[in-house]
This record gives sequence, structure tokens and C-alpha cells, in this order.
Amino acid sequence: MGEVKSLADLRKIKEDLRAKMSLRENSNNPESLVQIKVAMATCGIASGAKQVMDFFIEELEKRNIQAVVTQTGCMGYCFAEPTVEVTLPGKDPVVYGYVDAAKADNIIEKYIKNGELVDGIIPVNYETIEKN
Amino acid sequence: MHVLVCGGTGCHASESEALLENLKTIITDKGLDNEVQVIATGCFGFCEKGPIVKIMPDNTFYTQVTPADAREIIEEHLVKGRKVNRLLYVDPENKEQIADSKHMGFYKKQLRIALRNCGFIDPENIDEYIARDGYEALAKCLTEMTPQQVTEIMKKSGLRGRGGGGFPTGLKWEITSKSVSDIKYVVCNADEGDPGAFMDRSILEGDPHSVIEAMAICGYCIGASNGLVYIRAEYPLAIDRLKTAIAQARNYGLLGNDIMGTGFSFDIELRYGAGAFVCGEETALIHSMEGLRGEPTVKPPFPSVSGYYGKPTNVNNVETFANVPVIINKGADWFASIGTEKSKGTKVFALAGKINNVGLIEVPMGTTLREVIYEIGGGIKDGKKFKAVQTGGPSGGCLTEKHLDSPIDYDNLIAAGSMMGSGGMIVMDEDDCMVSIAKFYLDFTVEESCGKCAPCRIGNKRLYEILDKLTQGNGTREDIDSLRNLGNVIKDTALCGLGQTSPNPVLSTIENFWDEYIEHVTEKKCRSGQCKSLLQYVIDAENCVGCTACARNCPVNAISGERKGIHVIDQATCIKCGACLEKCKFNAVLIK
Amino acid sequence: METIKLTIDNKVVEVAKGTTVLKAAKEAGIHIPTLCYLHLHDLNIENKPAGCRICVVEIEGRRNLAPSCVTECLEGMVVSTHNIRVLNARKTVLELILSDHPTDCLICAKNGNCELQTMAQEFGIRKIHYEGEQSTYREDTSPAIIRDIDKCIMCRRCEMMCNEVQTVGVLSAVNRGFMSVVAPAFERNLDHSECTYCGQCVAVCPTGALTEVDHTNNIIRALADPTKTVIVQTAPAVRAALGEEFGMEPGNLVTGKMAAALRRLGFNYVFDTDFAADLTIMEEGTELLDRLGRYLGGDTTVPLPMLTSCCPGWVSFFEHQFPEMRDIPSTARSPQQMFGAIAKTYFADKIGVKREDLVVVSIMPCLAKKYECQRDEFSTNGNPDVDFSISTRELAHLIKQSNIDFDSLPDEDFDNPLGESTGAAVIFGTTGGVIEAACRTAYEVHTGKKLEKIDFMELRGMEYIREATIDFNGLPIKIGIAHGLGNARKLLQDIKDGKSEFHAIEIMACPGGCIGGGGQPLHHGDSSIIKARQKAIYREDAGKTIRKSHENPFIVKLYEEFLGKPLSEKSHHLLHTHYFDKSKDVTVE
Amino acid sequence: MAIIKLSESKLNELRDVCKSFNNDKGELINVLHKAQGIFGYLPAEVQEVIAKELSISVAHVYGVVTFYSFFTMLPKGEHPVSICLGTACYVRGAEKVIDEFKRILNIGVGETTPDGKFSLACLRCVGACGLAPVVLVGEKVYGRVAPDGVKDIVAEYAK
Repeated sequence: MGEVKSLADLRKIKEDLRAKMSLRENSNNPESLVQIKVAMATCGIASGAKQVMDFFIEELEKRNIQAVVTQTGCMGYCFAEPTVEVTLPGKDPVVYGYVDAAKADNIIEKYIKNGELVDGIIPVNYETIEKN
Repeated sequence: MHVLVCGGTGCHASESEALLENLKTIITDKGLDNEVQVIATGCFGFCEKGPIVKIMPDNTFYTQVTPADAREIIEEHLVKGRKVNRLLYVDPENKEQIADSKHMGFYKKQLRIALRNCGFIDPENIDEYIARDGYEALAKCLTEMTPQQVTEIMKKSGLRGRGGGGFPTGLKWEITSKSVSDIKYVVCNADEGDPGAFMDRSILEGDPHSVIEAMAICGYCIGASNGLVYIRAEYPLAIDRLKTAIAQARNYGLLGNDIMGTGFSFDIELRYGAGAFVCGEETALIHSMEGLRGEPTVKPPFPSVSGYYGKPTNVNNVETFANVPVIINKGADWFASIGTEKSKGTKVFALAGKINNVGLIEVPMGTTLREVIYEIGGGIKDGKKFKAVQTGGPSGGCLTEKHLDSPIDYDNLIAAGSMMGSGGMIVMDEDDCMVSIAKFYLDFTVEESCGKCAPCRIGNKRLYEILDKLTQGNGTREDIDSLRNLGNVIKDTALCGLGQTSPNPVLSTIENFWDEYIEHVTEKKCRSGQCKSLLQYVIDAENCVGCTACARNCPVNAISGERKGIHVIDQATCIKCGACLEKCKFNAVLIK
Repeated sequence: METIKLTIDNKVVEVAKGTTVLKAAKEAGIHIPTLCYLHLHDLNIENKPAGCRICVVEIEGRRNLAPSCVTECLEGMVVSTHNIRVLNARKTVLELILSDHPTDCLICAKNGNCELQTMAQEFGIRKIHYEGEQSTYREDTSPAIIRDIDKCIMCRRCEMMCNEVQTVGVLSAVNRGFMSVVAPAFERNLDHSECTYCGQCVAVCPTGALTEVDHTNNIIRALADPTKTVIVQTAPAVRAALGEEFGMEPGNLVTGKMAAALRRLGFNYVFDTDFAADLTIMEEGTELLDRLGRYLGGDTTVPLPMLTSCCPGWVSFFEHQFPEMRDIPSTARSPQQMFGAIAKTYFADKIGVKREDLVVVSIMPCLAKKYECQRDEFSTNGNPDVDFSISTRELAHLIKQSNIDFDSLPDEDFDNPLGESTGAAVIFGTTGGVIEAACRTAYEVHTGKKLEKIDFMELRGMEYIREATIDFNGLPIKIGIAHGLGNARKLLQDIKDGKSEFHAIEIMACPGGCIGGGGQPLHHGDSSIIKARQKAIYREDAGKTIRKSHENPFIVKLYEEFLGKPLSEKSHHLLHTHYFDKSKDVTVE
Repeated sequence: MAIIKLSESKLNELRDVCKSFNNDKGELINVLHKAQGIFGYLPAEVQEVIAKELSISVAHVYGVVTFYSFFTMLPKGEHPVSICLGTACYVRGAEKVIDEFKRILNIGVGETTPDGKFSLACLRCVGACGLAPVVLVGEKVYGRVAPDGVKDIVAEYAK
């Protein structure tokens, strides 16, 4: 993407990005993907978030699941690191805490493949400014 | 269908495990295994009303569910589709039962403004930031507003500095903008040094662009084209992410010359801290950036008049900046509608210590400590009793039970003998000795004092020594008076914010835990058992069988007693090594 | 002038805008005690770190007490300088400072002259309520200065002097918090640093943390040794300040009493460094004329401007900091060393005493002189030309120890031949004096004419850098003067950058010249004392019958009998020196 | 003339660092960070070179080095162990963890083992309070360290 020359430029970039994102979030779209965000702040990494992220990337590919794995900052649940947020197409995001390789495997097999929740969900307990 | 059972520590204590087992057994009995799954979750952060059960997908939220309620939930709700009304949450204000958790007031306890993107976007991808309205505020300011208009919005929003002092941000910007100079600077204070605080680190790691954008907006307002981030070298990840973000912003032309063709230029450089807490004080920070010892100087002149290399410099901390783009986008009135009369918006706290949900939270100003600790924080770890909460780090004080229901804002905390500080919030339980805690903080201040002014350099050392004397059991009543006088004089005479607040942990614990201090000096007793020198090993006559094991193992022959007779420990000789306790097979050695 | 009205202790005061509360109070006759604060008004030297917190006052509406030394008066301000809150705070802070300070006052070098001791007395401290650990450091003894840093109270005056005024950069605050202290790099001893021993740190130290190396005992021992002939020389600035140690007003000249006291102490001959100052002018003045002559004759390799070389602090300074320019200063030794060289050759022969049996003592306003006389190049077979150098303060102690009632002494004269001097030599003691003395002689030698006006007023004053052009009968000679090494650095940098147009520059390491030397009675922050000494120096000059060095009959005789003429081979050998590169260089292992 | 000894390549590297900051004395702290990165610590020689390159006094450099706890004049061990002493770690038992490291490594805080493998230091809050008590070995962060977990951490590096 090139330089942002004006407010209009910026808004256009934003619209493009939003369109792309909603594409991958929209469950009716056949191309829709599973989204996984791994909290990769200092506490997360210290608790093994990097390994968890690598596990997801490798295993999802091996198991032929179309998914986007990205990193993100601290979700605030430092007591439960590493934390991972999984969004299935068309569904609300679900946050899992204390994720290690075994838990990640469980998440892929049960939640991502079959939509069955697994133990260790961290309920989201805050409001975002969008809602306000 | 899913049945979610809270498996958080708080709920765990209230039998959530038995509940979970019951639910599972009954579901298997009824042959519902394929349709219903029972899941243990992390803490809902509502431990007061635990255990919590949530039924998905209809979002029904049951509170205070006992193991005996399992059958009713399954038979009524899952099988017949009728909600169990008596277990529904009742709104304390209008007494209405709420079935859907999305309508519960509890979820309004936390509101994420500064943390809006943390844990949501990829901090190393500027596009994700832009997709969430990133740089929109900067673009708006540059193309649609004059610097004065932006400053006006900031003033109207009521945002106050989040680094500790609480100086009105808009006013600071205005003063700097009015200082006449060819060069001015915008400085972001990211030298978060309070032990137990990690808000700024989390923001920089999770949402670096919001700080960059805000610095550019500030630069536009005050007429500066140079930005500097003074960041702790101990935060390598935050430094990396910030560097990446700056590079991306430059690539997009959002930093650099002639931003968006408006003629406004702004760029950001990093300066590293090197492990000196006092550099959080803005004059010390500026000296450190100039390559000097981080010693503070007397204000005035304020940095907004004469700062970095004598030029007008606006210093704000990370969290303050993180609020700015939202204020511009959503308006001053929106921001000012959140919080209390004199403290607007939200505050990020790093919850730590003896609390279940250690973590980063953001609540509107005016939230009570009780809400933060019990509802968001999930209560005290291991079911222990709450004793105190320390806010404001080494500059703050310890608040107790009686402060739990007072709303958190700048002025209330100061009135209670503590301060907002940067947002560290450490929870302590019955096992923590308040004299030792005060000593811990003084140890920190002694270590971190720059040494420039006498009251801080020597006075804090003396405070520490007296506290140490108390924890050794050598203190007197006069020592407590000395602590008070000395503490007050240091507050009154020290040069900078560090010294002026360093006695707070002592003064506030004396104020709030007077009995504990008195016990340390008169009874030579430490009720939490933290002060080793004050422990007493005694032999319980009822359990002692006279086996002599303790006496034989005592390295200083402090134990006497006939074989088969009751033994006694001579307190004057005892060195409190604990050997007797270890050797006694009859639980006859007790610690008092 | 914009003025401000404020109330101090219920008194309405009107002061100029920008005045500090401390100054406003002083103008209103209210004394606020200070400790770290130092303001040498006439020399534009100010130390105000606001670190000691002794000068705090209460300002209505402010949460904390404010340090009056740096708090500017504002319109309508209401200040209390001694209510109970302020007094308790001050006393507590002073007790804290004392709690980290040795209480060996009775045997401290600064006993009776210590600002901290005085303050403890004024505050009526009888008990220190906050005792605890004291910070301790290794003592550092160098050729001239002793650092007993246990006594440091972190007023930072020495650091300011060393860095801002002198720009020597040897001292810095090091470590942090309770362990912080002022020290050289790596807390090494001063003799491993670039210290010039100018002694300005000692001159401003309020406590016994920085003092001079005391040689009085060596002198007492030498005087008691019947096999030794002990002679003494006294520098010009000493006579203008010694009286202060005996309670006299600053600016009192005590030349005669001093000579009498030295004689009572038992010195075999009481001489005057002024004699050697006249000799210096002969050599240095001739050198200047020689360089100028060659330069005007078309020799562009001549190093100009010529810089004076009589100040040992200054010599150390350029050896460390500007070694590449060490061919510019005059090669003439300082008067102290010229005196020693002549005393141990010419004079020793005259009285038939072996060099080893002649002890030369100098009384100097200076601490660097202690170091200078220990330099290797100023000794013959291990026997130094000047054996011991003591400061004005040490001489005062010596006199007091020896049951001499200084006040009631008669005025006596110096002995001959090394005690006769001219007015030109006396003014060596103040900034601008050396170059004025040189001009008096150089002018007459160069032009062959008699000076109509002996006083070169254009060279006098207290401005840190001064310049003047002296007309040498149609030849304009451009003169520069700097005192304080920081100012010297500026002139040197100009020379280095090729921007200097001077022919000759006088440099003195200490602000004010030798009258403000590191070995003088302590001024305790009152710069009017230094000005009074300067006046006294010029008074002594004006009162002399002979005021030009080349007219000193004993100098004339010395050349006739011994040296031949200025810059002769013998002169070169005894009266000139060379300089060393003392800078640090990085070499590869 | 005093002589400062440094190997040529290191010296050149150091001079390049100073140059990269335009030999600006205001960049002293950044320069010291880089220098410590090169040498592992800041011996006197390094400080002398920096002073010369930035045209400031060595005393000033030393004053700055001793002010900031991040800078050290002593070489650290191959595996520097740092224990966080932030409040969260303190109330969760960091002191006992320190004691255990001291016992196992048989050195005090600020010291290095005789074989140069480990050095022990205390830190002020690394901001990972969620994991208290926290121990760092090099840049690797260990969270929720209990005293009996110390020997495993040491074993990991002792090979």
C-alpha cells in the first residue's frame, strides 16, 4: 500500500481493509476462514505463546484447515497466559486460556473442526468503545 | 448446546467442581451426551455470585448455582426449555431478573478505551490499526481542525495525565503551544518503573500506533515536529514493536515530512532508559535524554516552558497518549461523560498480587476498589482474607477494607493517603505484614533515590532503618513517632515527586494499620508471621509427650525438660531456626 | 524595571521581577540559612542545585515547602521563613545530614571554619534523632588535595567549580542515592585524574571533605633541625589575605607583620617570591619581545600568541587538555620555581651552604604549587628546588600554633638579596597583573622610552575575559586576559581554531587570579572579599618606589653576577622549562 | 601519556557506534547501551574511549554509568540470572527464589560463579506481574517460579 496523501486516502484504505476483513469473517462466504489470534505480549511469550502460535500454524496446515493465525497484544488475562482467541466464521470470538500444545490440539480437533467448546474458556468481561 | 461452568478459583472454592460433576453425570444418565456438552471455563470475573453457569447459545446466566441445582437446570432448561428463574441474576438497581448476560450491568464494569486495540489487532500490522479507525483522528486534526480547536477538545474532554500526577492534558498542551520557540518536542514517557505496573508495556506491545498517532496530534497542537519516546531498555518487545510501527507509519507517510500533504511534519525517535525509577519524573527524564544523570531539577521552569535542551517540551505518558485518538474521534463530550466529576474517562490498572485474576483491566473512573478486586479481579487468591490494596507503587499507599467502597479517582485516592500513580494495583492478604510491606517500598526508594537532595537521600534510608528495626523486634513507640515526623518532613522538603511521595507507604500503613505497628513494638509480635525475628516457637503442653527429640536437635540448647515430661523453650536463647518444629512428631511445637 | 510585591514574614517587600525568595528576604533583612547554595557575585559563579533543602520556606497555597534559593518571587506571594513547620523541617533535614556525617569535629581540619558545624551550632542541635548507617569511602591523598569523602554532604559546589567554572571535568557525582558522592572517574585517586590541583573545589567545600595536604609539620621539623638553613618565600597574594585569618577586615595588607611572623617562626632568611616575579618578567618579557621580533621579521613559525606560564594549575590544564599546543606558553618557570632555582644555586653559594642543607619553603595562595614543586623537572639529583609549599591557611595555623600574637607584631622588612621587589611583582597576585608587569618592562625595553603612565588601567578588572591593545610606540600589541580555566579554554579554543588575534595572553587558573586561589582564607561565598584583596594588591603596588621589574637593583645585580642576560644559557637551564603531553590516548592492544 | 588497551576490532566497532550517533554527547546513554551490547559490560577503557569520542569528561561518563542500574562495570556470567523484585513478585515469594538461587549457585547477588557460567542480579519489575515470581535467564523469561523449580532452571544451563 502506498503513501497516505489525504484523509480520503486513509478512509479508502480503511474501507478496503474492512471489506477484506468482513469477507473473512462472513460465514456465508465460502472463502471464510477460521481466525486465531495469539496474545503475544511479554507475559504471553514467557508462558509459551510463541510455541502455541507455531503449533497452530503448522498443525492447521497439516490438517488442511484454512485459517488465519495472527499475533496480537495483551488481552488482559495475564493470569491465564498463554491466551488464544478463536473466531469461527459467523460466530462470536471465544478466548481460551492456559493454552499449551495439548490444549491447542484439543481446540483444533473439537472446536475448530466440530464447533464443540472445550474446557478453559475465558469469558470476555469488558465493553469495547464500539458498543458504547 | 453448551453448559459453561466457571472453573475460576473463586468459584472453585464454592463447589463448582462438584457442580460440574453433577451436571456431567446427570447429562450422561439422561443420554444427552451428544447434544449437550459441559465445559469448565476460566473466571467470569463475578466471583461474588459464583459459581456461575452459562447456557449457550441462549446466553442464559445463572448465579450462585449449587451442585444440587444441577438436576433442575438440566430437566427444566435443557430438556423443557424453561429458564430456572430463581437462579437468574437480579439487577441490584431495578431488582429485575436478567436472563441474558449481554444485558448485565456487570459487563459495563470494564470499558476499554486506552486498551481498545490491545488483544484485538496485530500490533505489527498498521493495516489492522487503520481498519479500526487508526490515524483517522490525526487526519481529521490535520485537515479539518486548527491546533487551537484540537487543544480545546483535549481541554474539554477533561483527560488528566495517567502517569501519576493527574495534570490536565489539554492545559499542558496549551501551555506548551503558547511557549515561543523555533523547536519544540513531544515526549512520550514510557519509563514505566513502578514495581507491579505493566500498563504502558502492554499498550506499547499491543497497540503502538495509537501512541504514535497521538504524539503526532500533540505535535500538531503544540507546534512540534520532533517526537521522542523515552522507553525502558528492559522492555525489548515493546521497543521492537514500536520500532516496527514507526517504520510502517513512515512508509505510509503518516510520519515524516509533509504528512498527508498538509505541510505538517513530524517524526519520532527512541531514547532508552537505563534502569532508574526517578527518570519517570519529567525533568529527570529530560536530563536522561540529554545524556546526563537522571537527576531532577526544581520546577518551575516546567518542561512546557524549558525542557529538552531548554526547548519547550510536552511530556505525557503512554496511557495518556493512547486515549487521545479516541477522544478526537468520538468527541470531548463523549469522553467527559465517562468517569467522575473531576476525573474523566477510564483508567487502566495492572492487577497483581494475591488476587485470582491477575491482569490488565480498564475501568471508568469512579469504579470502586471492591468492584475491581472482587468482581473483575475475582477476589483474593486461595480464599484468604483481603487485607490491603496498594495503589500508586512506591509513591502510593496501602488502602484497606474501609476504602473498598470509595470510588477510584485522583482526588479520592489522595484523600485516602495514596495516589493514582501509573496504575499498579497490588492486592495483599492476611499473610502480608504491613510493616514489612512499607519496608519493601522504602527499600525500593532507597535504591532508586537519585541522591541529589538530602531528605530523600538520607531520610528514606533512615525510614528504612527504623522499619527494619521494627521488623527485627527492636522498635519502640518513639520509633513510630520518628517515622511520622521524618515521613512528613521528607514529603515537605524533598526536591521531586519521588521524594515527596516516598514516605506514603509508611505513613499510610501507620494510619491504616496502627495496631499492627503497635504490636510490632509493644508485643514484639507480627500477626502475619512475616517478621521472622518476631516469631515465637512454643511447646504445646497438651501434645508434648516428652520424647526429647526437640531438645536433642536444638542447636543452641534452648529447650529443657525431663524425659516424658513437658518441654519448654527458653525464648531468650531460641534463635528461631525451626529445627524443633521439624523434628516434633506430635505437633507439639507451635509458632506464635 | 518591573517590580513585584510580596509578603515575607508579614513584611511587604518590593523586589525586581525574577528575584529569588532568598534574595528578597536578604534585601528585607531576613536571614534564611543556606548550605549548598553558593553565589560568587562578582565572578558570576552560582551553585544552586537546591539539594540540601535547608533554605526551605513556606509559601501560602503550596503543598510543599519551597527552596528559597531557586524559587522566584511572584506577585502577591505570602512567605513564612521561620514558622514552626519550616523550623522543624530545617532542623530535621540538618539532623539527617549530620546523621551521615562523622562527628570528629574536634580533630577535623575544618574545625572552626566549617559551614556545617556553624549551622549545627546556629540551629542548636544537641542530639541527632535519626542515627543510622553512615556512608564511608576511602580517603584519597594526592600531592595537593585530600579528599575525605565521608564528610561530603553532596552540596555539589566542587562539582560545579570543577566542571562549569574550571571545565576540568575531574569531579562528577557518581553512584546513586545514599551511596552517591562526588568523585573522579572510577573513584580513582585525584593523582590518576586530569586534576590541575587548582584547589577551587577546596576553596568552596563547606565541610572537611576537601582540604589541602598539610605540610606544616614538615616545616616545623625542618626549622628544628640545626643542620638545615631554612628560607622562605611568600607569594604576592598572601599578604593581601593572611590578615583575614586573624580577624582583620578583608583587604588589609599585612606584609610587614607577615615578615615579622616568619622571622619569629625561625626562618633563617625571610624572602619574597616577588623578587622572583621580577625575574620572571625579565625572562618572560624578553621571550615575548623575542618572539614578536622574529614574527615581525617575517618568521611565521613563531608560536603566537605567547601565553603566560606562572600558574601551575594552568600549566597542568593545557598539558592534559591541549597538549598539542604546549609550544605556545612561555617557557619561563613560575616565580616559585625561579626562586627555588636561584636560591639553591646563586644564594646557596653566596652563603656557603650545600644545596642539600638548604630548605626552601614557599607560602602560596595556591594548592597547585604543592604539586608544582614536586614535579621531577624541578629537582636536581632528587633534591627539589622548593622543598615545601604551604598555603596561606597553613601559614596562619603555623603562626597560631607557635604562640605568636599576630596582631601585635611590628612591621618588618624582607631580607636581602632575594627579598627586594617592585610594584610590578606585587600585582602578579591578581588577574591582569602579570601581563601589566610584563608590559611595563617590555614597553621600556622595546621602545627605549620611559613609560609616562605606569598603571595600565585597561588591563585591570574582574571580567573573566578581557582584551586590550597597548601601543608600543606605534606597534599595537594585542593583549588577552582570562581567569578561571573555563575562560582560558575559550581563548585556547580560539587559538586552536585560528581565530585568535592576540600577541600575548595572561591566564590564571583561579577566578580573580591568585587572590582567589585555592589556598587562600575561605571566602564562604562572599566574593567582595576577593575584590577587597585585589584593591589591596594595587594599593601595595602604588606605594612602591620601584614599580618596574627591570629596575629592581637586586635583579640587575643577579644578572650581572650570575645569569648574564635574560634568555642566556644559564637562564635557560635554571629559569625555563618544558611541558609534557599528559593526555590519554587510546592504543590498540 | 596514559595508555588504554583495547583490541583493534572492538575499538573500531566502538568508534563506529559513537559515529553513528554523530559523536553527540546527548546520545551518551544510547552509546552506552550499544557499548554494553558489544562488550557485555562497560570497563574503564571503554568509558575512556567513549568520553574521548563524545568530547566529554570521563568522570561524567562514569557518573552516568554508575547512576543507571542497567549499566555494569563487571562482566556478567555466560547466563545472567535476574530475579524480578517488583511488588507482585515480592508478595508472591521472590525472596525465597533468590535464596534458592544463592544456595544452589553458591554466590551472592551481584556475583558471578567462579566458572563464569552464572551471575545473579535483582531486577525491578519486568512488567510480567501476571507470572510472578519471574526469573530471567538472559532474555528468556520464566514465570511462576517456585523455589523448588530453581534447580531445574539451573540444570537447563549447567550442561
